[in-house]
Amino acid sequence: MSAQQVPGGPVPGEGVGAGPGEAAAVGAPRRGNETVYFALRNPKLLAGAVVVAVLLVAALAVPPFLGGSPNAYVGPQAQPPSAEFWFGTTNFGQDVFAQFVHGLRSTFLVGLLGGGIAALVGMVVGFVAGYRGGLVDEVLNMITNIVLVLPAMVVLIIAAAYLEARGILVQSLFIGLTSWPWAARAIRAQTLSLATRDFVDLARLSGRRAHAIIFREIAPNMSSYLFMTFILLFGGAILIAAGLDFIGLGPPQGVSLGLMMHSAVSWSALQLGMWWWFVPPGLGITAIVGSLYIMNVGLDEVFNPRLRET
Amino acid sequence: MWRYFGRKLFVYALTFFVAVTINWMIPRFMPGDPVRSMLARASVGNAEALEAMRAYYSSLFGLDLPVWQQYLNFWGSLLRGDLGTSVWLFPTPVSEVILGAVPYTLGLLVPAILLSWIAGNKFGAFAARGRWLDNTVLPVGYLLTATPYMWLGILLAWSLGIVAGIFPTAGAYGFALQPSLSWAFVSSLVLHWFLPFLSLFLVAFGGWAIGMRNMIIYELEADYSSYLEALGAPRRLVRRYAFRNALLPQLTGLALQLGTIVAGALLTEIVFSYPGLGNLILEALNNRDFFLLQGAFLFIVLGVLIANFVIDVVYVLVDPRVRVQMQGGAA
Amino acid sequence: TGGGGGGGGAGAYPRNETLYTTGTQWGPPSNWNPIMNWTYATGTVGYAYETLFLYDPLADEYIPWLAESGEWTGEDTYELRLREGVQWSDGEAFTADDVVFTIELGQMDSVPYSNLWNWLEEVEAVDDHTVRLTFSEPRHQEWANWIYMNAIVPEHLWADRSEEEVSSGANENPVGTGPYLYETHDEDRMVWAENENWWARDLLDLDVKPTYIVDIVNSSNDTALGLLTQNDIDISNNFLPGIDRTITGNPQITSYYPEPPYMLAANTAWLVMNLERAPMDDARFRRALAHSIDMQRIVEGPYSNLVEAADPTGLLPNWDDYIDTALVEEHGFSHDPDEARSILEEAGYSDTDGDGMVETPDGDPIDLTIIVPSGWTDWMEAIRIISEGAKEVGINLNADFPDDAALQDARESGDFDMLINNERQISNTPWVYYDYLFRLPIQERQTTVNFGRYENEEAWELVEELARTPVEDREGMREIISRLQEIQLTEMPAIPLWYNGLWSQVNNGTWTNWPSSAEDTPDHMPTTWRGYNQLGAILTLTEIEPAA
Amino acid sequence: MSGVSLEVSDLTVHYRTLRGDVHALEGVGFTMADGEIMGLVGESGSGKSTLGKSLIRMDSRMRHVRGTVRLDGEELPIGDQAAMTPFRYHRVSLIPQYSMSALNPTRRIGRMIDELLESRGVRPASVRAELLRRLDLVGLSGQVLRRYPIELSGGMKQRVVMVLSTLLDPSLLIADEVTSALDVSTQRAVAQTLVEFRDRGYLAGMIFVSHDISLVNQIADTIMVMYAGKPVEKGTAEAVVNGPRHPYTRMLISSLPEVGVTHAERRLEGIPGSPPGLLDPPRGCRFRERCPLAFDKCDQEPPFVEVDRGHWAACWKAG
Amino acid sequence: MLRLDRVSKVYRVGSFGRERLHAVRDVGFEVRSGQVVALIGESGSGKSTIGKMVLGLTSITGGAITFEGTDVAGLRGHRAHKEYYRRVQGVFQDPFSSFNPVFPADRVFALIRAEYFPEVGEAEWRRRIEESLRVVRLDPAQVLGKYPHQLSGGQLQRILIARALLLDIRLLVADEVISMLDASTRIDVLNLLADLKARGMGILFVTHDLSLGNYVSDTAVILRRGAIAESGPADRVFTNPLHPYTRRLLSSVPRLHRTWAQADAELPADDGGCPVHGRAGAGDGSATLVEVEAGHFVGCAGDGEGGPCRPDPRA
Ligand SMILES: Nc1ncnc2c1ncn2[C@@H]1O[C@H](COP(=O)(O)OP(=O)(O)OP(=O)(O)O)[C@@H](O)[C@H]1O
Ligand SMILES: Nc1ncnc2c1ncn2[C@@H]1O[C@H](COP(=O)(O)OP(=O)(O)OP(=O)(O)O)[C@@H](O)[C@H]1O
Ligand SMILES: [Mg+2]
Ligand SMILES: [Mg+2]
Ligand code: NI
Repeated sequence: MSAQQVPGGPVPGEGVGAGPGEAAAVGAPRRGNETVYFALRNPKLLAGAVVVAVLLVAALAVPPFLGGSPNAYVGPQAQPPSAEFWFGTTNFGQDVFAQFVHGLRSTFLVGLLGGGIAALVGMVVGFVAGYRGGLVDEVLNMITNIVLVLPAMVVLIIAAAYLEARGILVQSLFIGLTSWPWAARAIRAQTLSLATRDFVDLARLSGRRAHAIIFREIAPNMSSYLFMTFILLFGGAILIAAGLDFIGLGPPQGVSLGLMMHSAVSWSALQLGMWWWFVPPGLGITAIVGSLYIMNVGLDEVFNPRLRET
Repeated sequence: MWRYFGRKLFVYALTFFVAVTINWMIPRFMPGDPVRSMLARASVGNAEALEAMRAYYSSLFGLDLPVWQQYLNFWGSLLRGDLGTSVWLFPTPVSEVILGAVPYTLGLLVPAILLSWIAGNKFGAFAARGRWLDNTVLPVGYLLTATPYMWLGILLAWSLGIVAGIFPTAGAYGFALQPSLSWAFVSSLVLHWFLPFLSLFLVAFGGWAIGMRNMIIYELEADYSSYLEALGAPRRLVRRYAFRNALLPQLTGLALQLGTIVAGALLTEIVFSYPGLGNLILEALNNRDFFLLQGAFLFIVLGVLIANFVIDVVYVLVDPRVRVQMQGGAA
Repeated sequence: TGGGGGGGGAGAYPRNETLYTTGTQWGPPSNWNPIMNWTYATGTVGYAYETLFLYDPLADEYIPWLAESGEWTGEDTYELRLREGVQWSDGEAFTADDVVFTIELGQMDSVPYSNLWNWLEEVEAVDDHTVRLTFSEPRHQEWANWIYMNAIVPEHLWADRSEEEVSSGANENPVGTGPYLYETHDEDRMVWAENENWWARDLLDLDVKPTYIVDIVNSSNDTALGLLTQNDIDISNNFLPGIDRTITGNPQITSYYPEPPYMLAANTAWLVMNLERAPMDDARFRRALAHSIDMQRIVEGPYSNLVEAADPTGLLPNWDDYIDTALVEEHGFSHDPDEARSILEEAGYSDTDGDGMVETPDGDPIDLTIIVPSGWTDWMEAIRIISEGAKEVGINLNADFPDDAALQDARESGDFDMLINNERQISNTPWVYYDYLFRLPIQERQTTVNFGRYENEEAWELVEELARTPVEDREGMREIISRLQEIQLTEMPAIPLWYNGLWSQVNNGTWTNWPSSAEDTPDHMPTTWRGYNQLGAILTLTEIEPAA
Repeated sequence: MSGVSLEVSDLTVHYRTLRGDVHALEGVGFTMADGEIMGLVGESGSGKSTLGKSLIRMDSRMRHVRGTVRLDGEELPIGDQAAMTPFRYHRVSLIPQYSMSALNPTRRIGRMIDELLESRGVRPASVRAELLRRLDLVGLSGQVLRRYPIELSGGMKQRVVMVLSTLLDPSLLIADEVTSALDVSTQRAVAQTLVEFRDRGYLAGMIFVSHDISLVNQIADTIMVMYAGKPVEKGTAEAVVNGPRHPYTRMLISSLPEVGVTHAERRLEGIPGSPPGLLDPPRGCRFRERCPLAFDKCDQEPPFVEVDRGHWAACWKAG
Repeated sequence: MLRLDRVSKVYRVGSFGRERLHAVRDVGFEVRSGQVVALIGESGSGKSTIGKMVLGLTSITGGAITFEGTDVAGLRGHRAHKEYYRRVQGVFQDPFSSFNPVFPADRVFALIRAEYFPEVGEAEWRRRIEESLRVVRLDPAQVLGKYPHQLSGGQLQRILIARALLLDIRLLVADEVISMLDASTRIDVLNLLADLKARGMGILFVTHDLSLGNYVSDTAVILRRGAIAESGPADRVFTNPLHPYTRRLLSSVPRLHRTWAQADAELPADDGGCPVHGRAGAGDGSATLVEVEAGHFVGCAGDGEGGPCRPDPRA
């Protein structure tokens, strides 16, 4: 699984500091209609968005129609996909499809919360460190580096193992609190470069306060970048959560895609050839996260003319 | 330069300190008593006998001391390389348990990391700016990195292992074999290693390929590339330079990704019942073996820290820019 | 297929001489210390170390093993006659000193059987092969249990060991009297090789068939199932969901019974209620709850018929003999929601606020939680069903899955509503069960028994009486047990749910003639679980045959 | 200084953009004599860099619409990337504006130069001595070859690039804004070095792009002024600075303050208005909008004609 | 009005801030109302740093900056700064980076209004904007509501000045306001500065272009490595440069009607020695300035790092 499984590349602004994305942020002000123009014509962005949207709609709209608990024993045991049970049934006769759509829900939720918290922390730390500089920067940087080198997944395993309440919220919180460092670093680098821009000084000359400068002057310039960061964190959170669920450290109640894989494996679905039990959840995760990543490339191309196909 | 490393070392030391402290703290402030858990499995029907044993083992593990003293003792023994005794695999020292598992984990991780890094970078560089490759391979790469490690493992185990029967899906080598340098043993070792390796490799490969593809595009647009092209340098040379320069950020990426890949290896090991740290951690979890869990955690953190430091050093050695800056040379 | 079928190559164990087992060892083998009976490597007791007797629950008989015989020579004295001609694997002779030494080890607090000395006064070697014990309190049932449960260690090697070495030493070079010798171990396996000089060859004309035993460290169920179907292992003592389908589909794979429940029973899973809390303190409520449980659904659902619903007495099938059927007839229970509802109504539990759930007679709402450790998937499924059943009759009972450690803590301190527990295993006497249900006094922490904190002096008196009853006195035992059953069935301090199976499935590809319910096969326990070799499982190894 | 070395005629280059083609160069024609240093000046966006790029390497968005470029009588296949390659470096070379970042940061300079030379079919050893001599000329020791770019100061890098770019004695060197980031004193040194290179025959002709006409005037033999994608005037530096014919040139020159001139004494005036967009350039004279002399005829395009010996201008009133 | 008194600035640089960089050393001069002071020097000589210190954007390491009696370094808190900016404003070198690219250019006005004139009504505010735009000779209709990228550098630069005018400022710090502009628009902005000066505003005009410095300024301050090399009335400094550094700068300026060689020849003869210590050269380059003629100060030609003075080796 992949704790902050942020692919080496799409982490913008990492490395020597002048990674991809720099231009995206700094060259931000494309004319609005131009952005839309490119967005609508970017196959990567569109394809990714469509997949995510379809899964999101499935997660939000389908469960009410199914009614009842996704864990209820509704059908014959261990049936392959059929007209009645689209994704087949589990060892106990639970409807895999029902579990899948419910699982999608918690997957999105974890992504949103975990990614959101991580983005929030990353932003605050990154902005403050980058804008304030000096000792504040040093200290924040130190903290960032510490959290960065701690293998998040392993920390989470330890934490989750001793945790009494293992709800999806707690899980998201923990994921959020461990996966922000790279985002903070990237945002800090961006902020550093933006903070030297004259318009920041001009805002100070206009009597603006520091927080207003950060959030009303600097942040809007990085909006596309921040959005992309959030997408990556979102995907990363989903993957971490799936990993935790898979080793049985997920929320014990309810369903999630990781938990489905966990159940499938612990009830010998592989040996019994019940592929319909373990393929959909993994596919769901891959589809969501993969589509997010691909959307991210698309966005990068939209915001950053240098990357466009020529 | 030394100051740079000194500072790096300081950060790592601090990280280690924090990690150790967190690690020490968590089990002690959470409910449950490791000794009770351990003895819960003892078929001691008699409560008195059990109570006597509990007292005995608690003092054996030093759990009856004041908290601050436990903390100091923890550091003390840690510095002596003593990670305590495993509760689950009593009375094996934790360090011994871990050392038994580490070769397997490293055997998976090191080749997976290195090969995926090398192959991914080569491939990414190859795909970049090739219209056809870029558009087909790129999404595949992204899907690969988006694949949960364990799921890829499950798919591989099921398809190539169970259905096709080509590869074994459990253990490190055939159960009939004894470690030796024989062909049978080595081939069995490799067969068992292959699928877990492959699933780690594939996921990481996707990430590196994409990372490289993105990096090299920037490098190909860099000023020095344009200059070379304007002077009519062949594309080969330009790409070679770009590749080398793009590789450097990828090296930092490697440091950043280590934790993730390690986590991936843990999950993969669980899927393939590979006798490495991953399975150890899972069992330590299931058996409430705090000491083993802590040990494994520390070991991994230490490993990641060391690897990070090595990458830092390598980075400085291969990138003249950083080196010069650190020597306070001209900017 | 894992090279499992290998052979030929250097360092390989010939497949047809090797028995592959799994299901006992949950981690790398870590010690071979028979004193640490919860953690020693598979086979440490049984393969290497041996006990004075074996007890075969299927036949309900004690089999003299290192001892030739043992009998109560007086009210408080017991004399053991040891077998002559037994040798430790280092060549030393096995003598009465070894037995005396082993029993005296119990004077160390950290030795699990230290409580033996609460009622044992003295142990002495009368001669080289006779040991005499003098008890302060003759607890026959417990002593009968002790003599087959605890392995004898060699005095000549252990005499100098400190308490730490005895209680927590790894004992890396196990020197025992048993049929196997330590060969090697690795992260994921434990290997034993046959002891050519095993005493039972000559003295009992017994012979263990496999030259090597390779015990494979447990991985997932899934892996075990895969290894089993591919004949990479011969016997798996794992709980393998779906094995029923494999057994029906693959004639080479068998279990003890060819049809449900497939497995022998190993222990009873109890629904433990906290009797210190309302409304669980009300026997009528407990009874109603018992009627609400749809055991059939649990058995067919999560267990796919791999287990059997427990008898209302909770006594394992091998104790059938002790079940007072008349009592069961009168006080037993079964899934019957209507009955449950009417019991509740009679007892004054009714739905006064119209939420569909009953309130206590005092009108307090009921909101109960039943817990099992998170990750114990079969139990998790089971309590989901129990909670559904309870809700159906109007009891607001919800399932929750705390972490195992938290659960243990709650269980011991009495901070829970309900939980499932299966502490006590199959053994020579139902006394262990009643000790489990009724033990007094209630401690601040109830570590192993009476988690529900049921207080009934009368019942406890009976249990103590039972403890002192000689094991040969069947009638006396039956009588006491019958009285205990009455208390249990009417008071219901805990509700027996189902019998957990002695999970065991074998592949007959390499070794055949495994124990089974069929006529012409041996009847021993087909398992490698710790503590089961003493229950006759070791004999299984003398009965299996290489496949043709 | 004899003979025509560069002959550009009717060169038209567009940038492809979403909104259509940007007519960055429109019908540009001029000639350069052998050994001539031509200064190219004009407002930002007038097409100076585009012209420079067209002559050596078009980027992927540029489209060669029409027109020819002949270097020493041989036509340059400027629209064809592959066919241009043999000419690059050997015949046409470039000193880019970004000299500071033009060197591969992770290669030692000497090695990079060797690799580049080898890839262009030149044995590094054969030019080694010359390389060292020229480095020496610009005040660098051979040591720099063993350094990484970051170890050199900006000025040193600039000099290395100058030497490297001219190492193969190209017929035409394009220097695009090479000094705009420099201090006046460094700027002077660099400019003078380029002249010296020409004098020593390291390069046969040079187009020196700058927006600072005073600087160009210091070193150029001829000056070409561009406006909105077209040359408006070309002549000897002398003639253009002292006797500008095109009103744009005239206004440009008169808006330059010189040391000594103060606001109090003489208030200078800029050129009102701004240049036309090139997406859809106006017909006729492109300067018409801002030109004080504009009259009816200006809605026809004025030809770029020789108004004096060696002095061309594109204005109906220039005659 | 504005007074700098032995102002210095030390930056901590290097990998870990261990090294110190004296960006400004002991600089002192004065800007009076209705006066333009040109701050001239090479890149890195500390011009912008001085500008930023005056604007309170950078802390002062040593010395004092006082504006109409208030100590700029002593400004504490947001409110005090705000009041200071009511009277002192700045315009920066790069007009494109002075605007937040994601917002319309007139947001700079909105900011001023939000912070300083929240009470002013919409119509009145608009009137004020239009008025100040007209002062900088911009057509309000052409620039209001446009995004920065839709406007030219000259327009943007003038918007910035208009913005400062909204505040009724007494001092304007103009940091290289023209270096990014085309020659044709440059002069317009310069003329505008001259007009403002005529209205009584004090201007600190930072530039590296000597010809431009001379065009509008009354006083010229030549900076070298953070220290003043020469200062005095603009015409004196330009016609009679005494410091070798000033001379070198002047001789390097490309002029339209003189070649470099001619310019070299025209410079008043240089005796090749230190203007303070003479040919022998004994000073250490510290910033003791000598007044050579009324208001015309010149510093030692030492290397500024404590080395003895000698004619600048780079000349
Ligand atoms: N990549 C491009 N895509 C579209 N238009 C472009 C591109 N590059 C330049 N242009 C346009 O082409 C015209 C000429 O640009 P060019 O860069 O040649 O001007 P320049 O004279 O070099 O200006 P400067 O002095 O600012 O460098 C301008 O109108 C510019 O906007
Ligand atoms: N924030 C900073 N941190 C460290 N050093 C700085 C900082 N800002 C400027 N410097 C250094 O201080 C010195 C003076 O810089 P300053 O920007 O004042 O020069 P300048 O005269 O304005 O140059 P330019 O003409 O290039 O704008 C330079 O060496 C510069 O590198
Ligand atoms: Mg240009
Ligand atoms: Mg500056
Ligand atoms: Ni001097």
